[in-house]
Amino acid sequence: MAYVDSDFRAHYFEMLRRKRLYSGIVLAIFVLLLASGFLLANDRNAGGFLQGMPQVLDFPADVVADAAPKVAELPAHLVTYFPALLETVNIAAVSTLAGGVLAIFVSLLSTRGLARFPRPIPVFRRFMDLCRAIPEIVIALILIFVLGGGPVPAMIAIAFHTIGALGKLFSEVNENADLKPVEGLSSVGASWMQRMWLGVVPQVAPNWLSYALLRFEINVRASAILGFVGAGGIGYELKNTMSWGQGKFDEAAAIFILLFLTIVVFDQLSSAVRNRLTHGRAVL
Amino acid sequence: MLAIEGLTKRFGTNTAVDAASFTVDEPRMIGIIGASGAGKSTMLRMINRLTDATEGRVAFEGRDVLTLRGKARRDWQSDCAMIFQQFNLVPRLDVVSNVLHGTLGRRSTLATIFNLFPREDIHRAIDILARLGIAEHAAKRAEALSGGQQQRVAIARALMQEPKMILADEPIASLDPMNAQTVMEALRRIHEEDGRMVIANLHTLDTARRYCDRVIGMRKGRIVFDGAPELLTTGAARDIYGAGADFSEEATSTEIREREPYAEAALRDAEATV
Amino acid sequence: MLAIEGLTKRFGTNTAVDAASFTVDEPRMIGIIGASGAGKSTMLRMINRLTDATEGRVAFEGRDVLTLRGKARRDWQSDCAMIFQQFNLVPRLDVVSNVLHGTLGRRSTLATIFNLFPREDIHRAIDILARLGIAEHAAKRAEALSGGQQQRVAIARALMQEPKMILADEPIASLDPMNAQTVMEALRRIHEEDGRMVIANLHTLDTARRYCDRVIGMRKGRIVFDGAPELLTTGAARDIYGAGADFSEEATSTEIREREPYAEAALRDAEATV
Amino acid sequence: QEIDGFNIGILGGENAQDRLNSYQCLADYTEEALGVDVKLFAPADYNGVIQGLLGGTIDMAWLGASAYAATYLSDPEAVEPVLVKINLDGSYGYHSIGFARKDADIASLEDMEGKVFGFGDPNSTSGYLIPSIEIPQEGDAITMEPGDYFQDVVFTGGHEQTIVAVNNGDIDAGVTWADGQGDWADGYNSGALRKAVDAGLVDMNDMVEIWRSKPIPEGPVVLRKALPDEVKATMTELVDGIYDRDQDCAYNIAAGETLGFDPIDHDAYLSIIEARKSQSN
Amino acid sequence: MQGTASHARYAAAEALLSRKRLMAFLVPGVVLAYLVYIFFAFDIPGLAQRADLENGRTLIRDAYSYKTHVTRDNRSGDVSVSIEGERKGDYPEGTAPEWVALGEETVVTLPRGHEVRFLPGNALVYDFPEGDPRADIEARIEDREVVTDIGEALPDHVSLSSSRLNITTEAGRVSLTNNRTEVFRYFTGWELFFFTLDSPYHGHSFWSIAFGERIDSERTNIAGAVSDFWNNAMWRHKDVAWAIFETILMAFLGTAGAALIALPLAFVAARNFSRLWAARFGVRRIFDFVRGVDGLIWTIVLSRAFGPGPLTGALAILLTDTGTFGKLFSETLENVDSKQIEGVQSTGAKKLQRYRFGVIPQVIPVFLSQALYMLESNTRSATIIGAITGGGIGLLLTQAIITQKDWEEVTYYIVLIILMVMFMDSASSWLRNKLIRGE
Ligand SMILES: Nc1ncnc2c1ncn2[C@@H]1O[C@H](COP(=O)(O)OP(=O)(O)OP(=O)(O)O)[C@@H](O)[C@H]1O
Ligand SMILES: Nc1ncnc2c1ncn2[C@@H]1O[C@H](COP(=O)(O)OP(=O)(O)OP(=O)(O)O)[C@@H](O)[C@H]1O
Ligand SMILES: [Mg+2]
Ligand SMILES: [Mg+2]
Repeated sequence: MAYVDSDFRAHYFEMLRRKRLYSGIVLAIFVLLLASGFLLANDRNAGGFLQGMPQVLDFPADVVADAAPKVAELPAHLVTYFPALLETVNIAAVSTLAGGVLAIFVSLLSTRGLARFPRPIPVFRRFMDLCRAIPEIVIALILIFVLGGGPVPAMIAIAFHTIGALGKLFSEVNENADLKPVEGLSSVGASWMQRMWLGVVPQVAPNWLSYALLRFEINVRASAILGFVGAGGIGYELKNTMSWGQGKFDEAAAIFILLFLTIVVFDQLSSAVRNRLTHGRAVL
Repeated sequence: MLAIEGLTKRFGTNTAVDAASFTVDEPRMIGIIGASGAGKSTMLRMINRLTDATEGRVAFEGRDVLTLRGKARRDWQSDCAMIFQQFNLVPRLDVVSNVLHGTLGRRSTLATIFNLFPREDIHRAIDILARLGIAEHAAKRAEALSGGQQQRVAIARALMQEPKMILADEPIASLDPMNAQTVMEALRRIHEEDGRMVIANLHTLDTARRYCDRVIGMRKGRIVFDGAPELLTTGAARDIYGAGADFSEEATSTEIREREPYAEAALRDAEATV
Repeated sequence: MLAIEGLTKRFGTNTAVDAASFTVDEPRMIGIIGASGAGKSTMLRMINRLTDATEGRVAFEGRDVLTLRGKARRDWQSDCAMIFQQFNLVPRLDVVSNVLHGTLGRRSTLATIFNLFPREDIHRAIDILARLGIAEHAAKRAEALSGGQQQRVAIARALMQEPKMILADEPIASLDPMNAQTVMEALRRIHEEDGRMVIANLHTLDTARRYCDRVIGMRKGRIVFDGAPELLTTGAARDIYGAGADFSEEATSTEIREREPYAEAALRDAEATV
Repeated sequence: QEIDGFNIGILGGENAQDRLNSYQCLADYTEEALGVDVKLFAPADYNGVIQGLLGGTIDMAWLGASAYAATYLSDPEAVEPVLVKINLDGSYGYHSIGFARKDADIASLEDMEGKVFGFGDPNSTSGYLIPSIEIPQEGDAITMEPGDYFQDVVFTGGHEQTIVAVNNGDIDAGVTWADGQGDWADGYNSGALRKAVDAGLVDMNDMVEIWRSKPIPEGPVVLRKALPDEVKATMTELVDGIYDRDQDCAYNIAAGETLGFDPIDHDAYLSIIEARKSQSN
Repeated sequence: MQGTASHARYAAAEALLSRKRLMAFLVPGVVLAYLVYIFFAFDIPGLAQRADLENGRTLIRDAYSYKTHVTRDNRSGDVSVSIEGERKGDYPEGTAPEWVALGEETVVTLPRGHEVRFLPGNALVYDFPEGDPRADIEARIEDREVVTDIGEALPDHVSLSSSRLNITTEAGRVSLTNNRTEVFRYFTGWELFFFTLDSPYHGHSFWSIAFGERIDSERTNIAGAVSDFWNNAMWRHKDVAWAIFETILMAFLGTAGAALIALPLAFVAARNFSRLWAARFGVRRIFDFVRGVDGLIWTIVLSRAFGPGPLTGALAILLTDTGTFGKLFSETLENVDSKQIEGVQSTGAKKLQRYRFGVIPQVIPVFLSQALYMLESNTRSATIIGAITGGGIGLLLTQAIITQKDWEEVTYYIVLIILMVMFMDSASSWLRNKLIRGE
């Protein structure tokens, strides 16, 4: 037993050396990329990082200075802009709903073992990749051109992106679904819809719901942003008041407060529900 | 009533079931035994049409099972219930719903999706559960039940289909002996009381001997034994399991008696070292 | 060398260990047995100072263990190695690194943070692994090993500490019988060859009998038995496990011999029904 | 006092890249004159340039009058106007033009009752500030409150978007800028309409003019006040003389025919600043 | 078995199923009601009427075709030909493609037998082919007014006022004003994508450039072609490449910076690592705040301090992501496996060593994978942020869309953006596999 094959030692030291080397190289590359990237960006920017740092708070200070004396009008502004906020939330909700439902189908059709037709699985997967890769703003801008401004282009754009984003997450969930119940249902002569609805959905629905809530939260933000390019909602109002600048910062502040509260509320709400879904009793 | 002829399944170059043939003339309780990989599961899955056969014929009361398509195939599946080793229930759904799934083949997709099961089906489901002694768990989720109870739910689902035949793929392999007994007895009782044919894959000789009227032995995809349980001598078992002369029946038993010599050896070792 | 006096741990109103006292005069291999929740783990964790005791005293070679703070406490932990049921290794790190963690208490923080372990430590780690028969896995990740191998890595980590005492909390509970034997034998050998004290929580009587010089039985936090394994009669075991007259030793055994009567009963029943 | 770089901000109107290309000649001259690195920035809207000027990261820009007023109101010490573009007839004003589609049967603001009216960018003088003040003065009933006289009042985001939106019928009428000289059919001599016509975006036969503002002073070229005096002088001189030096470059910078630039000061914009104040809360 | 017991069971089972049935109808019912509300709130019925399919058609046509302008300056009488009417697409003075015959009388041949002739005296003739029911059109400028031979009733393809004539047919478009006579002819493809007209390589095949004789005596073919392609003034490949790079740069700097900042803060925010309730609460609220304010708004806020440019965009991403990472990381930390830490602790390890060996090895792969996932998603955010202020490909894209004329460029940018995001997606999952699976 005292005899130790020196190969094991040599082998281990060799591995140790290689690992240190690799992690050293990876670290060096990362630091190099970060540093050179920063310097480059700093150089291409109008203002440098160091000169800018002391002024970071200037803009918020301006906003506060303008809004503070008019704080009495704040509640009125909140009321004025509430419908716009509602529109933003509606855009997010509809697009999450529509995108989510389509994502369910696409994800089922692109999961091995569940797909109705096994052959076109790669087609559906590429389709999801494509949906994910196109930024919402691109679709929204084009649709605004064709359909005119308003909430519908934003809704379609976000829904389209949602199909891709949720479709991918859903199919990951589906892949982990237990196929035994599905087989059990096959053996009684159930159709594809029945197998999916009764065999798969009960297993995966809590996870789907949890991801959909997360997406909803992201979509609220996305729909606010699309307002910046003319897709309606609170983002549009925010952009107009923000760019007016001095004189309308009180309205900007009101809108900002609305938007921020909404995002925080939905964030907290969705993480509370998700926690319940994953840890506690499920709803289905 | 069931005639199987030259049933064959090939996965690539591997022949899982190799020209299996047998006929059953009246409802019987049949046990299929064989080593792991012998092709038992594949055979049952082909009969139920969960897996497509490569070659051969399965005829049941004049129906040419293997050529059925679409609705006809689903009708056949609803006549030919299947019970699985892992129960294959929907774990998050309640027990009654799982049992009601037995009627899916007969009901419209839309109605079932909205949970519209006829009242009499629900009553019948409860009756079946009561018959199997688990009616009090009707409202629980399937996953909340013990293995033996879950398997009985699976049997209830099978009965709900009002099948002409029940296929059971190692129904007691994941159960402890106590539950295994309950489940095998339930199957036997169904066979006797309802007169339904039961074909069960079993992995232990003693279970097959105890509960079946007829035993089919498979080895490497072929049927190598077919006869009454009494004919299943140690020699026959050796053929089925492909074991040498050192084969002892206990090797296939669920009782893990073989660990004893080992433990004793360990004790001796330990004493030697101390 | 080890003296425990009135050691008590209360979690809220629940007393996990209740005034436990015993002394050990020379390096021994001691088994602690008891039903689940008896307080075995809590006791070992208090000795290692992973958990703080509520009351009592632990003295080891004159050190008042429970009052140690900071560096002294860490030194004690490094003298008193611990082995866990779930191995508690770092699964993503390689085996040698895991073993080297045994030296953390002695080496400077800075060096170890950058993974700089002395070369001779590495050699010693590999020697220990070789002694436990797993040197060939030295470069693998811990998670890539089987349970028994992982537990031996944990033992290697313990040995790396050069401890005066090894505490093992159900070291074989998550292992299959084959691996369990290897691990218990390794512990026994370490005890014998190196003369280190070993205290092991065990959940089966036979293992305790086979490997230990002395057995301590706990029940509801109290020590209810303390003596040589030979004194551990069925009556004593009944006291420890709080079982009634129907207690049979097999209930705690890993060998599933008790299933036999049961299977026979089933057979009788089955014959009756058929 | 030394500077280590000079940043020029350019406002919207074209493809970002086209804008950068149009100003490249000015950047080259500046580099030559100042001997430092010159960078061009083309943010997406007025606000980007205004923030740059206020924060001191942009040194020079050609602002609209309203954008200058916004900058001034935020920080009077940030920038000073130095030059203004001169039209072909020597004036330095232009107009906000209200227009609609001919086939929509809208000939004047009276016909706009209950219709949708569109502004451009809130920081634009002709696209928002002036019309939002002058249009309500055209009739007692007219206000800019959405849903009051007009069915809705929207911001399209910019001059180009307004023209396209009117042409598409998304909105019934909008305002944009033009010098008001030359032919309507050409979209006048210079301005957003002319650019749209040149680009083939609209056919002026389809459009009618429904309103025209009083002359609006052309926006100033501004320099950051904190710049060293000699830099300010050099740059003023450079831009002032650009028409004599390089007519093509002057055309590029001025977005159309011009006679070059003339000096101007803060007082020219007092009325605009007042107008802007009146529109603020 | 038929007794009260079984009746009670029937009732219970029926109640259970009718509850489920209710849910099965209630949930879709609520969703449907909501959708009906949205249908009217978003004025979907009015959408059909607002939608301008002509715009859609223009967009699609422009996406794969380009037009060439043949322009006569009516004051000087000079005729010029240029692609997309842009200066960089001009044919050199006096030259023209083969379908334009320059001369005293300029003849422009359009497809399908249509023809336009510029006559002296600021006049033009549009000739329809034989058999076309439409009458030929003659027009000219007299006293600064458009005069034509078209009668009172204007055909569909003509728009006319005293100052402007427009003819639009399937073959092309003609306009006549005081100042200009213009013909537009449409072609399929992205013209000048590789080389502009002033490049000697224009019109040469790939083969003849790569292997043929030297085209420009000054440079080798490959070097010359690459440089002319790279500096193509029409498509500006160089600037586009820089814009893409700038976008990725913003995403990379933002993500990496945020991960580095969030790492230590996450320990403060994690329940099992931070004793100080107040610190934990404070850090968490900061995370919520920077995350809740979107990157876009940060861009506006930061542009005061840093001005326009990629750094501002990167910092905006950094701020938002610090919040996101902080939340993700601290959740990961709260879920660490305590067995490993305990194992290390039982050897007498110090606190720092416990973190180093008990915590870091299990969380680093998770953090890394989260960061790489965000990198891909931030590439998209960087596009959007760039569109609003920062720069990069997003700015090019939105500006091209807003000016609504260069749809082929829009298409080009969209294709590039999709490729870029897909590339970042696969790059990040490749890295994930490399760094996490194999060491
Ligand atoms: N889907 C499949 N693809 C490829 N080979 C398969 C497949 N299913 C089964 N096989 C192969 O067919 C052979 C028979 O398998 P089968 O599952 O029918 O055996 P079995 O008798 O049921 O064994 P066990 O007792 O392990 O369940 C085996 O060699 C198996 O590997
Ligand atoms: N961290 C804790 N907090 C509260 N109660 C605890 C804690 N750890 C243990 N207990 C309680 O203390 C009692 C003794 O637990 P302990 O884990 O020591 O038992 P054990 O003999 O090791 O049992 P097992 O065989 O299940 O490991 C149990 O009642 C347990 O619930
Ligand atoms: Mg099988
Ligand atoms: Mg324990």
